[in-house]
Amino acid sequence: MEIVDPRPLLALGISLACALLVFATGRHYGRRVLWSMGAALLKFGVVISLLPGAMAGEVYLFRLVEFPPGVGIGFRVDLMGLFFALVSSTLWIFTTIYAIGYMRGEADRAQVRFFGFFALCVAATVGIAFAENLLTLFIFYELLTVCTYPLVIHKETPAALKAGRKYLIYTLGGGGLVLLGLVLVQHAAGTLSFGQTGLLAAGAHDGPLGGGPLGGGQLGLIFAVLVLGFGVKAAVMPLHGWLPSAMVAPTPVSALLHAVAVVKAGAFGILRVIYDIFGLELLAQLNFTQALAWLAVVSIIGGSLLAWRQVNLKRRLAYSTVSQVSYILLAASLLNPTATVVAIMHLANQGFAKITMFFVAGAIEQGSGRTEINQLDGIGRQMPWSLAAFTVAALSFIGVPLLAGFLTKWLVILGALEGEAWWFAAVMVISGLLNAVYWLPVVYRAYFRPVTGVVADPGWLLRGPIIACAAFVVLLGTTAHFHLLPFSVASEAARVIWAEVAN
Amino acid sequence: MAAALTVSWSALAAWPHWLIVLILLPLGGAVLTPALYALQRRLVPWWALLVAGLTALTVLPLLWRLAHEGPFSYLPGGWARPYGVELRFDEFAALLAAAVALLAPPVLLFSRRYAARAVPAGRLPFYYTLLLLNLGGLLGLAITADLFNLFVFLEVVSLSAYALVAVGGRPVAELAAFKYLLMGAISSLLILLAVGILFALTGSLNMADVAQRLPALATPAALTLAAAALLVGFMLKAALFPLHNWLPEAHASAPGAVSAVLSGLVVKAGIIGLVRTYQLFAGVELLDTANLGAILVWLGAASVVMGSFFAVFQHDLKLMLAYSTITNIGYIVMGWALASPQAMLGASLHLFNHALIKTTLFLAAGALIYRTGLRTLEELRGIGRTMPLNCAALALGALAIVGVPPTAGFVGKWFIALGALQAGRPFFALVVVFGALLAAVYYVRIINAFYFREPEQKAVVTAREVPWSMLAPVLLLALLCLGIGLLARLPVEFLEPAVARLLDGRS
Amino acid sequence: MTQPQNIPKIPAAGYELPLMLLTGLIIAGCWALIPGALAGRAPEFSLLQLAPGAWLLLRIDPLGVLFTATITPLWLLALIYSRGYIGTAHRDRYYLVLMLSLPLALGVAWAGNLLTLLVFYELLSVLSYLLVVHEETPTAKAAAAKYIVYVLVGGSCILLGVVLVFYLVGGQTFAAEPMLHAGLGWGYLTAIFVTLLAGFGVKAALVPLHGWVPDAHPAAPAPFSALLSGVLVATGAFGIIRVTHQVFGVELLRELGFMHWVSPLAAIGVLAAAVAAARQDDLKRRLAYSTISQLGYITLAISLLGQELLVGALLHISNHAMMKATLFFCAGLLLRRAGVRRVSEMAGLARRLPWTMAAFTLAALGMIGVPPLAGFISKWVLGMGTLATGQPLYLLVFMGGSLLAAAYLLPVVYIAYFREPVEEEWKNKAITERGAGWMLIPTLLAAAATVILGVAATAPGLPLSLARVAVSPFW
Amino acid sequence: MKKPLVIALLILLALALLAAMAELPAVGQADAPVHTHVSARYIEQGEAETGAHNLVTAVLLNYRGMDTFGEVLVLFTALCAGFAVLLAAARNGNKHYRQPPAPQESGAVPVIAVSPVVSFVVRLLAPFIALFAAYVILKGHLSPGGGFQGGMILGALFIALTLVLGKQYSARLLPVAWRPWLYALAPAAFLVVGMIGLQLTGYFLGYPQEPAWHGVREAMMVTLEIAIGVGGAVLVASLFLALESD
Amino acid sequence: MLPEMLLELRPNLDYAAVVVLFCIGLYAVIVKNNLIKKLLGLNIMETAVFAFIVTSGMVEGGAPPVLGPGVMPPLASPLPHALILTGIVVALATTALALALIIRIYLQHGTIEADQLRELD
Repeated sequence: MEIVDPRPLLALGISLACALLVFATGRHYGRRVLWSMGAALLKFGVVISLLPGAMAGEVYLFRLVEFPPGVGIGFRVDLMGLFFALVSSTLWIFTTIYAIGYMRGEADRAQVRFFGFFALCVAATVGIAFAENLLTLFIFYELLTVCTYPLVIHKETPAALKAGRKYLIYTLGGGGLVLLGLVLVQHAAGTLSFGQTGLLAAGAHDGPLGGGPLGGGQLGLIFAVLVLGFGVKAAVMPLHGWLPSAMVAPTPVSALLHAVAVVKAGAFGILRVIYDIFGLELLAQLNFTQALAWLAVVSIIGGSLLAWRQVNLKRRLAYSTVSQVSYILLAASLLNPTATVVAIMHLANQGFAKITMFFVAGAIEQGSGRTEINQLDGIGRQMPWSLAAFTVAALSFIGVPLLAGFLTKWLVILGALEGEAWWFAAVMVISGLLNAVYWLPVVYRAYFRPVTGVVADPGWLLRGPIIACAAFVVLLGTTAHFHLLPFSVASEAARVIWAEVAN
Repeated sequence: MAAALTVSWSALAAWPHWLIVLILLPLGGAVLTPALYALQRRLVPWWALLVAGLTALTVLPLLWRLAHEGPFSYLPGGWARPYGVELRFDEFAALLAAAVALLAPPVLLFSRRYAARAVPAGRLPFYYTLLLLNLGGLLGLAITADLFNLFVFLEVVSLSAYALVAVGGRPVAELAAFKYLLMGAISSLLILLAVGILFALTGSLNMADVAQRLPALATPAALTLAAAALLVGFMLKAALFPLHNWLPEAHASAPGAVSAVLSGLVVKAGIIGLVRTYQLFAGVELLDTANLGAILVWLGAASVVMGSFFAVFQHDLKLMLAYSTITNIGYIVMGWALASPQAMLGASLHLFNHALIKTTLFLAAGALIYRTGLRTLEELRGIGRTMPLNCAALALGALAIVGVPPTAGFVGKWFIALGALQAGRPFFALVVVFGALLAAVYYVRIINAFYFREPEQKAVVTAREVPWSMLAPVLLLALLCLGIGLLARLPVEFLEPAVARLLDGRS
Repeated sequence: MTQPQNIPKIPAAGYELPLMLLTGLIIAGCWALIPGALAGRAPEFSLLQLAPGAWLLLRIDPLGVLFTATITPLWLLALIYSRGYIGTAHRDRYYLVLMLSLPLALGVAWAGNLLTLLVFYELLSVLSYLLVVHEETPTAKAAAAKYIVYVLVGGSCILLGVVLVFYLVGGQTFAAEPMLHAGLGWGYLTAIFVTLLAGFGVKAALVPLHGWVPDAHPAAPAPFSALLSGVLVATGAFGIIRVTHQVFGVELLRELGFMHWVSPLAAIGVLAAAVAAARQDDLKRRLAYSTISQLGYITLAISLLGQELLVGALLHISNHAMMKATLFFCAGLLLRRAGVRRVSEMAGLARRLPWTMAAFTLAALGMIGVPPLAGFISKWVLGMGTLATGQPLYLLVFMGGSLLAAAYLLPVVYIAYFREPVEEEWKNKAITERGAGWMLIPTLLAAAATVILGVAATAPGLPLSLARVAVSPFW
Repeated sequence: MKKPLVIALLILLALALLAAMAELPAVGQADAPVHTHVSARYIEQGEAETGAHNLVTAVLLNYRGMDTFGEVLVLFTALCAGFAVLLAAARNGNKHYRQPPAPQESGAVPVIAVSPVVSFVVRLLAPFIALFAAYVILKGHLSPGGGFQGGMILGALFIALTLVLGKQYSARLLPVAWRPWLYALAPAAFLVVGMIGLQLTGYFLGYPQEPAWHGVREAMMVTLEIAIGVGGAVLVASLFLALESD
Repeated sequence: MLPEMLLELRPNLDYAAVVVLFCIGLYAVIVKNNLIKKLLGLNIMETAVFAFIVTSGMVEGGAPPVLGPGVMPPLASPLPHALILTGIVVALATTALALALIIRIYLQHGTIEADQLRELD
């Protein structure tokens, strides 16, 4: 049931307005904080207000403008998008609080830029989540790229500028591929709108000026182009180089990159490609997802192995993201209902756990200036709350039951088995162990090595979000059967996707 | 009310002489400018602006009539075709006319303060005269349906353009102008030669008449030569790779407002010429138009890539923009030569949109130079803080020229890429995307330097926004870059029948 | 020889007594379940849904009740013992984890399905890390690291197996009827069996997977070593029972013949670990190998698939827990009171630590299987069971194991009682049991339990009867 | 290195051109399209339709009046372009533009010492030359000749006089206040005549064909001829003066 | 092929002169170093094109298209002449502007040799 409703636009508009207000009046600390927090809460309210209806099967549509005929900007709230929007808007709240605490010492100008572009990034993320068609998705995807850049180079050091350049080269390259894919899809399908079981599934349509029939090779090309394009942001293994470099940015930015927006946007894009552009039926015939699955496997294992080798905490976190986000791709490529659930669900699982860890890393750096793992001796006793949260997140990644990560692992393995691909199940197990191999030593150090040096109290502005996010990790792992909580949303989204196939 | 409005519009548009008024206005205005200067020199900029504004208004009834009746002709002197000179307002003429009408007033408004500083005082009246002549010439060139008349108006455009490059008096500019002149003169000669050959072959100069008579001929070499001479001639005018090397210096060293006109509009004269060439030879079976098309497609693609490639390595802001023009001309030519409906549609759209965007960019760049006197990215670092509005306009223009949806730059590239696929040549879709990426690279450099670097030059730190009469046109155009993109379905629907007609004529 | 410690008075933390009372209540609660279990009742409680169809579910069946009834008293004993043993360093953490691990162990015992078993088992294992590493000496850290690696790998195997089962038959509750059937295909069944057996086998110190045991036991504090050997290792064995009898079922296993591979493995474990134990000088290491050997008994018994054998295995779980706890308590006393770790240093200690060595001797004899002590009962049932299933060859293994147990435990007793002490080394030191009441009482209680479990073995409510009830549904 | 390459390329170009030329209708062939299509009508009806005996003039001013309008615009453009390039750049006060380096040799036009003989001859011939120019201009639509040709003669006369008599004199010949109007004369005349045509015939640059209006037609054409002539003359003269200005 | 072409060209031999002229002009434009000479080359090219167009309007034994007593057809086509008249004006304009630019360049740089100007950049 499709309903025209301006709320998607409103959600986007709140973030945009926040950005504008911050840019305009943000030199004043109070206003900056007020706008950012107000917008974060308001937007969360708007997004969550969409949830009950969406769970009841309503789809909210809002077409903004159509510039070339058939190509336009529009918003459409389906459950998958809503889930992504919910994750990002929830995380925005926490990140905002954290950032207020974290950036306290910075110059006003830097803060204005930070909060302004941060709001823009979040706006772009909502745009991606609620995009009605591939073009809208692409626009906001690129907006995200552009708006993240000032954040990446926030410190304006040579290293930051270099990282920013690398980031841009990678992501713009990826954006180019997506653009190419966009053109190919438009040509092949004659439309870009989501909300049908596979744009390309219907075969050859007539475009505005006539199109042509599709062959397997063309479809393969489209798939490869789009997946690689989105894969850059999702930090799929050969294309992951920007992610560790971008770690020079301040912690809230890393949180944004890894949890709130950027990496997720890539993964979400791939989900859209699989579920909306190709559609499950078409992909089931085509077998492309095998390749994607192996790509994901390479990332999962490779990312972990590389993370193991890092001695810098944030870099280790970065490579861990490479590994973790590919869970989503692996799950999505398995093409069965269970895996679909987890492909969506892991957006939240990875987000909350990873943001916890980044927050902690940031708090440590802020409090003591320590960035290397071997400097963390005894920090668990000096920052008990933070490191407890860190441990929870680490255990979640390892896949300890009752935490969010276990759910992921469980469902991906189940999905792999349903897909008759036991080797992916083995991969998941190995990945869990690898996570243990590189996270537990950190935890161990923090708790069992003698205390060295002093650590300043991070303060509740930092500690609060850390604890809250860790609590979310537990919550995600234990609230699967509660209506309107994340898991039920994810599984309802998956159900809808598969129900369309069944029809 | 609406009905009454419609009726009065159609009555207004039905007046037959709008088409000739369209060119007489700017040309007549130009003719009187030096005299006006002698009488009341302060009025000259306003006079030029008035003329441009009236010209722009004149375009409206023409567009209205075109949209409702399709292409129509005007016969000066009343001589029936092919005995006299025919003026014809079709969609392609309308594109260029609309671009001129839209861009001339902002450029002239911008010029009032800008030229007062950038152009030596004694040359000022001639600056305005030449600008108006240039615009009028462009309009004439767009609407003429006669081969020789096209040549004449092309000369008006070219001569004024050469002089405008040098009008600022910079030594570099004078050299560049001479180089431009030499290349332009050769291209004009080639075009004249082709006109001569076509005349010798058909005994006619009216384009439609010639096009009708050409297929009956059995002279492949002569036809090929005529087509080749026209193509090379217009390619030179349009600065298509590898005939581009006069352009960057000329466009970069000219005063800002002139660069805007040259890059935005004057190179489009070459494109219109290519369109006309295509229309002439579309029906000729002896001539393998597919082969010519293939060459042009590759040249267009090469332009796209090479233009961007060179631009990436530039430090001078205006040189970057100039190389970017080569790239965009490449898009347009490529789109045309792909000869599929969508590609042609895209090329036509881009013709107009590029004019708009590049004008925005050059005006904004001109404003920066006006305030700081600095030209390179390194020197201009941090200018985004002291001239935020102007730089915002530049950034918006940059986004548009990269082709970020939903700006104006996107639509054209979108259809060109789709058209490449439609023509079964996906490689060129790739070129479109790759070109956009390269463009993103160097425009990002600009934005990066302006916004994210600390200012180093004193002129940058002490700069402030330009006066409103310069800022307003820049901002207006920047907003249009966005607005035209959002409203792109209007031109698309407007142009689709024209493209279809053109392709029908071929088959 | 480590320096005998000067028996410091450990200040009370204040919360020991409430904890003991709490544990006592828990024990009472567990015991209160026995009558219901004897009547064959198995109530179920759903806790939480983790994933669609994957519930956390408790099912208090006789098997679980038997397990909890046996192990919960050990916690009380360990708590009391800890009051005397654990110093102030990291004490809060120690108690916190110890008390947290009790409900987790209950969860393992009462787990109503494989997922729940996995969840509690994993949490218990991970949590135990903090107890193994408690002393934070380099050896403790190394041992703990080894432990966590084994546990995580094992846990991952279990996870795989659990998901496989879930995938094939859904989130079934443990019941008399086995979950799997032959129709699922040999490949899947093999995969499930291998993963689950390997996973639980790690904990149960199944021989090729036993590597962490000899390191973790000596490194852990004595009261926790007792729990480790008595309970945690037993959870592995418990898991294996759940897998073999409730996931696969005897019939299916016989059909598949997997056990032909497991039994020899377990048998080798029994003998080889016993031999290895005899070669250890470190007492706790020796006891650790003993644990491997004894768990071998249990695994072997399970793998032979006989009703009596399973009863014997269950019986041996509880008996072994009690005896091994006694032994480790004694080892702890020796360490704290005499500063002695090594068997060779124990010469003549019985004169100074008479109660300790008496308890040790009792437990050692029980271990060897001397009637009428607890060990005898379980070994008797095992032996009878072996004969009943018609595999007398393995009877020899059991007997060999006992003999070897004598070989590695009796020398300890002998040295302590009869070898002359090296006077110069310790005669002037205050090696005494005075003031060690907190440690001594649980030791003696455990030793007494060894006797009671032997003498009154057939009393209703004690392990034998419970085990028979628990096992009966499987046949 | 460069020259042989260029020559080789040019030979190739020449061959291509020759190949094309060979296909053109033979030179002078009376039934070529050039003669049978449009020209035929000019020749057959040109005089009747335009009133010009010189058919070239008929084509220039009537049939293809727009081209000639363009032509005068080109002239005007060239004039403005010349001014825009030549007028003193040094006089602008903008610090951002580099001052041109001081010319190494003084003056663009060397001062020529004019001999009295030349001076006398030029002065003597000047009226006659001017008369001849007027003749060429006015006679153009009847016989060979025309505005532009006459204008060039007039312009040449002006240059000669300036050289001989000096700049002061040129200002009297071509008063400064008039100059901008003279620049505009030719195109403006086209505009006016075109508009009159519009009024009379309904077409821009249309000429009334009714016999009663023949006089008007004649007047219009003569006006244009004069305007073109003056325009050409002014172009040559003004550029010459501008060259000298710097 | 070449002789055949020449044979075909025979009636159009006039045009061959045009081609030669055109190439000479182009040669000068490309090769000559002096800007004035380049300009002269351009003028030669222009002349070639004008000659070509005028030639095409010629008719065998025809009179100039100026009517009058005794003028009998065939007449040469008047159209090319008209075109060329305009063309000449254009050429004049271009040349004038080019000369003006050359003067400026000379004033600014002190040279009009292309290679020296390149070095100045």
